[in-house]
Amino acid sequence: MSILIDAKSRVLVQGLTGKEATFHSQRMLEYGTRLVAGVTPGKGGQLHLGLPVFNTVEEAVRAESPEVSIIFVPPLAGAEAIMEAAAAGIKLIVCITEGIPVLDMLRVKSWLKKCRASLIGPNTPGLISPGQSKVGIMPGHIHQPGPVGIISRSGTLTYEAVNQLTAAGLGQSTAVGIGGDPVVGLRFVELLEMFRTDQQTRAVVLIGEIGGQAEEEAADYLKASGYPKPVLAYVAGRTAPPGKRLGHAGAIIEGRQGSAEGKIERLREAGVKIIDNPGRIGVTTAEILSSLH
Amino acid sequence: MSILIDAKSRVLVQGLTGKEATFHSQRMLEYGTRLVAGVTPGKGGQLHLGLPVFNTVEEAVRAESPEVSIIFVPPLAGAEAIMEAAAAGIKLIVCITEGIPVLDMLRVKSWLKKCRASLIGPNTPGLISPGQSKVGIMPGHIHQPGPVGIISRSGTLTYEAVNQLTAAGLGQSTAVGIGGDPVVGLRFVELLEMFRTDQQTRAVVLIGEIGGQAEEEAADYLKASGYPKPVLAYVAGRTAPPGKRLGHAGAIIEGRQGSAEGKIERLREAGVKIIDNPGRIGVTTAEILSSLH
Amino acid sequence: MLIHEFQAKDFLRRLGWGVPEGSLAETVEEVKRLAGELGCPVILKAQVLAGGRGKAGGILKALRPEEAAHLANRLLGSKLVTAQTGSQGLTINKLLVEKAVSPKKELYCALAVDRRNENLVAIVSQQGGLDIEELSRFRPQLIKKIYFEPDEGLKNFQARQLAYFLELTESLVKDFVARLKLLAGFFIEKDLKLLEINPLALTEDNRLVALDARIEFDDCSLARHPEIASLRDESQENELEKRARKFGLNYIKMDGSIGCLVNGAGLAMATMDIIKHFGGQPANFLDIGGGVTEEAVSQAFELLLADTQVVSGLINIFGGIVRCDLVARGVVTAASRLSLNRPVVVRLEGTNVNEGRRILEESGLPFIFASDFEQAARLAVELSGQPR
Amino acid sequence: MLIHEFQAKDFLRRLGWGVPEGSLAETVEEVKRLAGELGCPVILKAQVLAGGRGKAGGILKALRPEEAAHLANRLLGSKLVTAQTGSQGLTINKLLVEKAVSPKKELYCALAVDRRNENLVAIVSQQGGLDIEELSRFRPQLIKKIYFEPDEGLKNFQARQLAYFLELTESLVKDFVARLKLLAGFFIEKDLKLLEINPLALTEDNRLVALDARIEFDDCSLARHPEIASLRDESQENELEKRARKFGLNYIKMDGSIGCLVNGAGLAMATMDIIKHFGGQPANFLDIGGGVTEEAVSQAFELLLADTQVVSGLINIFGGIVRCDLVARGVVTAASRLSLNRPVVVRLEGTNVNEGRRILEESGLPFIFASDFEQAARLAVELSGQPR
Repeated sequence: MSILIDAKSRVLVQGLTGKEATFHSQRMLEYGTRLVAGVTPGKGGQLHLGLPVFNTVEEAVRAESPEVSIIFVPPLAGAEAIMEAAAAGIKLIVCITEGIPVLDMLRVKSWLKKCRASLIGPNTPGLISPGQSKVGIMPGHIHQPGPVGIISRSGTLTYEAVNQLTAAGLGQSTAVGIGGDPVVGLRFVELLEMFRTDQQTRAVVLIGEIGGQAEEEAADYLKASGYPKPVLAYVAGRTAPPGKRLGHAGAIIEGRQGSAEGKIERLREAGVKIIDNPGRIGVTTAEILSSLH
Repeated sequence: MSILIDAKSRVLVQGLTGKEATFHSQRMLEYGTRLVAGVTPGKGGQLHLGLPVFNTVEEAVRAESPEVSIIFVPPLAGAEAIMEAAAAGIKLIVCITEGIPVLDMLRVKSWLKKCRASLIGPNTPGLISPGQSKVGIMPGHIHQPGPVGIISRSGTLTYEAVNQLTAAGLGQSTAVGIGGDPVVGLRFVELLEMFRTDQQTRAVVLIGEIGGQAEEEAADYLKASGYPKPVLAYVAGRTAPPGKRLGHAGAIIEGRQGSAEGKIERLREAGVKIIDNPGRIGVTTAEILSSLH
Repeated sequence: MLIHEFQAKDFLRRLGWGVPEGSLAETVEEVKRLAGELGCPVILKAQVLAGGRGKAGGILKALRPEEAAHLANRLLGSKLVTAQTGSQGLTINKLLVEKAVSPKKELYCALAVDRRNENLVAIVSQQGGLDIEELSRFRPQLIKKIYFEPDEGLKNFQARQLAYFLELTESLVKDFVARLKLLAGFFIEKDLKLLEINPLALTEDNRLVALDARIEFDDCSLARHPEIASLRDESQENELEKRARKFGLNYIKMDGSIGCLVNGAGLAMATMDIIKHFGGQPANFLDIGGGVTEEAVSQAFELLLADTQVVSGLINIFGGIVRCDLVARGVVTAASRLSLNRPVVVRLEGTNVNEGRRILEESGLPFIFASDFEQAARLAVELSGQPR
Repeated sequence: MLIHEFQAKDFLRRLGWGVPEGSLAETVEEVKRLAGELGCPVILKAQVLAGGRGKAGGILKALRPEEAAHLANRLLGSKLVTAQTGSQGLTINKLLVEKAVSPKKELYCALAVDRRNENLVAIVSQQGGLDIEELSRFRPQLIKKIYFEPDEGLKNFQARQLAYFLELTESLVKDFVARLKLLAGFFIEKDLKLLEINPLALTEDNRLVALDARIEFDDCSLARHPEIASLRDESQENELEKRARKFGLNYIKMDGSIGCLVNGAGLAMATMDIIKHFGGQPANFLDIGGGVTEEAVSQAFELLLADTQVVSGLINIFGGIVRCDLVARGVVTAASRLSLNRPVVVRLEGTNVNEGRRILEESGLPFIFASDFEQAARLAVELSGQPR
């Protein structure tokens, strides 16, 4: 098993004929992902990478019944692309696009609620169930199937973590980048819940970051749910510069949350194994898993 | 029993200090309705009709915990008044106001969904559970407690129906005016479902009108639900002038529905007793109820 | 509130839509001059506030300026009776003179409030023109609807879905999307109930041109759009109906002999239904509404009696917000002014009924009192000379 | 993108909000003249793009025009170091000279994106000023928040709830509601992330005056608001950071000795974390991003070496979108231009790793290769002379 995508998942590419989308769609096809169609307004009727291209997601859904869509469009068209996919009945939408304005994302979140669709991203490398399906832009070859679920707010740092795991002899069930933007679709909590019941997954690695509250929410969820599998976490940014502050309002809205120390403390309290040295994500996970026997 | 309101219902009046609201609030108090507070922005802190007045519904809810709100405000303030009540946690909102723009009502309906609040109206005389509570502007004295539930799209025609029932010796469990506007809150179907499980109600009288699809929906519901109680209906407007047409779009949107004949036919097929002569609503209901024994 | 075609086309033009070259004329001379300037053939279009103008002879083609003048002479000042005007018809005061456009294809495009889905809807069809309603019944696959919310507006991708459904060329797709979004923004900003472009011509040179347009505003919203309210053309209203509107009364003239005065639209319809039920014919629909004044009641009763077809009257009031005594006072005032010469049946019930009845009785005028709704209707029908 | 206080106040003024009487000055003479014209006492406010100006001495009161001139002389052209500027501080090029206002009460009012609730939020407090953050922790009952959606906007009733919470007099309630709605409309139309008025003074004569204002726009939305993008004040950016931005690089100067060049913000942070873990000090945060060009990589590497504090370098690339060979070429170009005189540890992984390594090796430049992330960090720390 795996979560969200598997070898049977039928995948649509929005913005297929663009340069970046073309490059990564080729890599996905090479990996074995079941791409079934593309959408580029004005290019309906063409074939691209051997895939039929449609003018609208609605037409693509009618013709090819994709269940998942991966989006490569310019930032200011990102929100509409997500809405179009959701309105057409796609239930899992993966948005690679970086730089979508935050108010657009607030509108997207309301829209997704109405359509009951799930979003991964935006500003995410996507997700991969190794050996089955890759819906994203991560280098496929560093992954291998196995027992570790990964949920990460980062891009390349996820590759680093995966690489370490694979080097330590540990494959992955599914690795999900939830995206680095302030407002994203699925967060740690929803994905932890999916990994909870996934039989292939024996441990979960969280890659967090300073800012926001996703890690704190995850800690609360893990504590409350009596999570049955070991969870490890590395939170990046303990030494990061303070960054520009969001006025006083930031503090009023977010309180004292958001710092790396705060997140680490909350996760530790929730029973999460904290990894201090990001060079030891793989070996630490291997130790934990071998100690289970 | 009764539906929606009973002797214990705590009722707020929005726009309490206005002339019409004052008049009808006095009548409600005389009837025994448990009015607990009023809202008029700028008059917070005053007493009116012996009731505390607040600047916002939020404050009124915090202080007096009303469960129901009845709205008397000008038409262009109507939509906001409904939203304010729903946002403050009021679960049943009765909007007397007539002439709220239809786009405002579309916005209200989305808002109510988010807040999980129910609306009666707008442009309704309100509702009454005789002998218990009157949340509306209908003449209270013509009602008496009894076994007949009434759901009506009209105002004075409802009084006529109630008057006939009372004259025929039949009281009412609850009489609800759903409002005559194109977009209203609760419709026939939701209220029929409430009357279905109400033990006091032994028969339901529907007062319909030409236009819209509320009667057709009711017919479909009754047919599908195997409704356990006798339902009678009078549909007004068989002889009404055709009225100004809403372009071709009306026909495209609504198809051939909306005529009195169509509604009557659909209701008859669903097993509803059709009353042709609006002067005989009371006696026909009495006949049906006595034939049940 | 419906506005004229030329007003609707003005809005469309400002929103970037193509409309036929043309201008408004109020005299035969202007029509002739315009026909010459535009170049024939031209279309003369009667500007009356009702649909069905084409079938009623209100839209005519002229091949030469002289023919245009001739036709204009026939149309201007005459009454056009269409399926939607009622038998009295509406006076043609203005003609829209347009250069004829010969479309390659006639499409349909509309925005409307869909009360059933409680949403806004954008509708297009690959086949516009007069048969659009038949089409919606028998070939619904040629029609596409997209729902959207007023706060969210029509999205680009939704407009694109409609554009591709119309099988427009790629360059027109972009145009259509941009313009339809402007149209939707206008619809929402100005509280429209309907905006219909039918037919929307696709010309030989691949342009979209709105050949006819219908825009209807929400009467309830006019208070917040004074610039829209000022577009009302009172010359297109029936004199009696106009007078009624001024006093907040809802009056519609019909062809029977029993004049009705009722409070509440539902009860007014029920009153007409019961009159027919007993074999009578209502002369009008008249709802005096909830917030009525004594003066308005008085005006309402005068309106009722101003109709010379009325043989008997029926006043049916169930007092609620409206008090029976107020109605009685208004009726007595009007009846005294007019010297009441036809029998009027009165049925009063509800708020202040006794006081109302006393006022009528003490007036000394020949009112006939009924004890209930059914009896009142029976009496009125009998007195109208059309008993069952 | 943060804008200056005077720019924020311009927006507020246009939206109907009261702001202190005042004007912008760039010279001592102007300050003196303005102080005379406005009437002392005046407040001189350093226009630098960072918070914490008051505590850092960037906001000063002058009782006479001569004092204003004296203070202006001290401030203009100097660097202001606040808690938010970093140790280099920001140059004061402009002063806002305002007539002093003595408030009866200091309130707080803000609009912001609340990423946690995925909504917009309007916040008011009866007690504004510097202690607002403490207040939110210890006396949250003095703060009220109302959430609203961008498409729905702030409703009248919501604005009223905030106004009554502030205990404004009835005449001010109406004003505040109208203005807050304009503010919310502006926030949504222009894609703001934050709009903060603190303090919002309630004056003795019962007016609301925005004494300070902070407006931050969403960088991602600037492409659709060119009029906003043009407000950027490049003089307020660190030279290195400005150069980085021009090439799409995300660079932040820090105080350590190990220069880092990494792809991806998360990996860049992890690289800094691991350097600290082994006892080193990073000299910067530098994320070259995903869509980087060879020229940008080259610029990035020059940037890194331009920092004289840098003792050793660490290039950590996990190729994905970014190809290792492209990075290698960019680095070699820059290193050749600059005559590389400090040790640089290189760790490459992912897309085109072999080609990248070959390019670096064949360059003949003294790169030190590491086989993994941890080893790379250890080496860089050792070479920086700060081993654990």
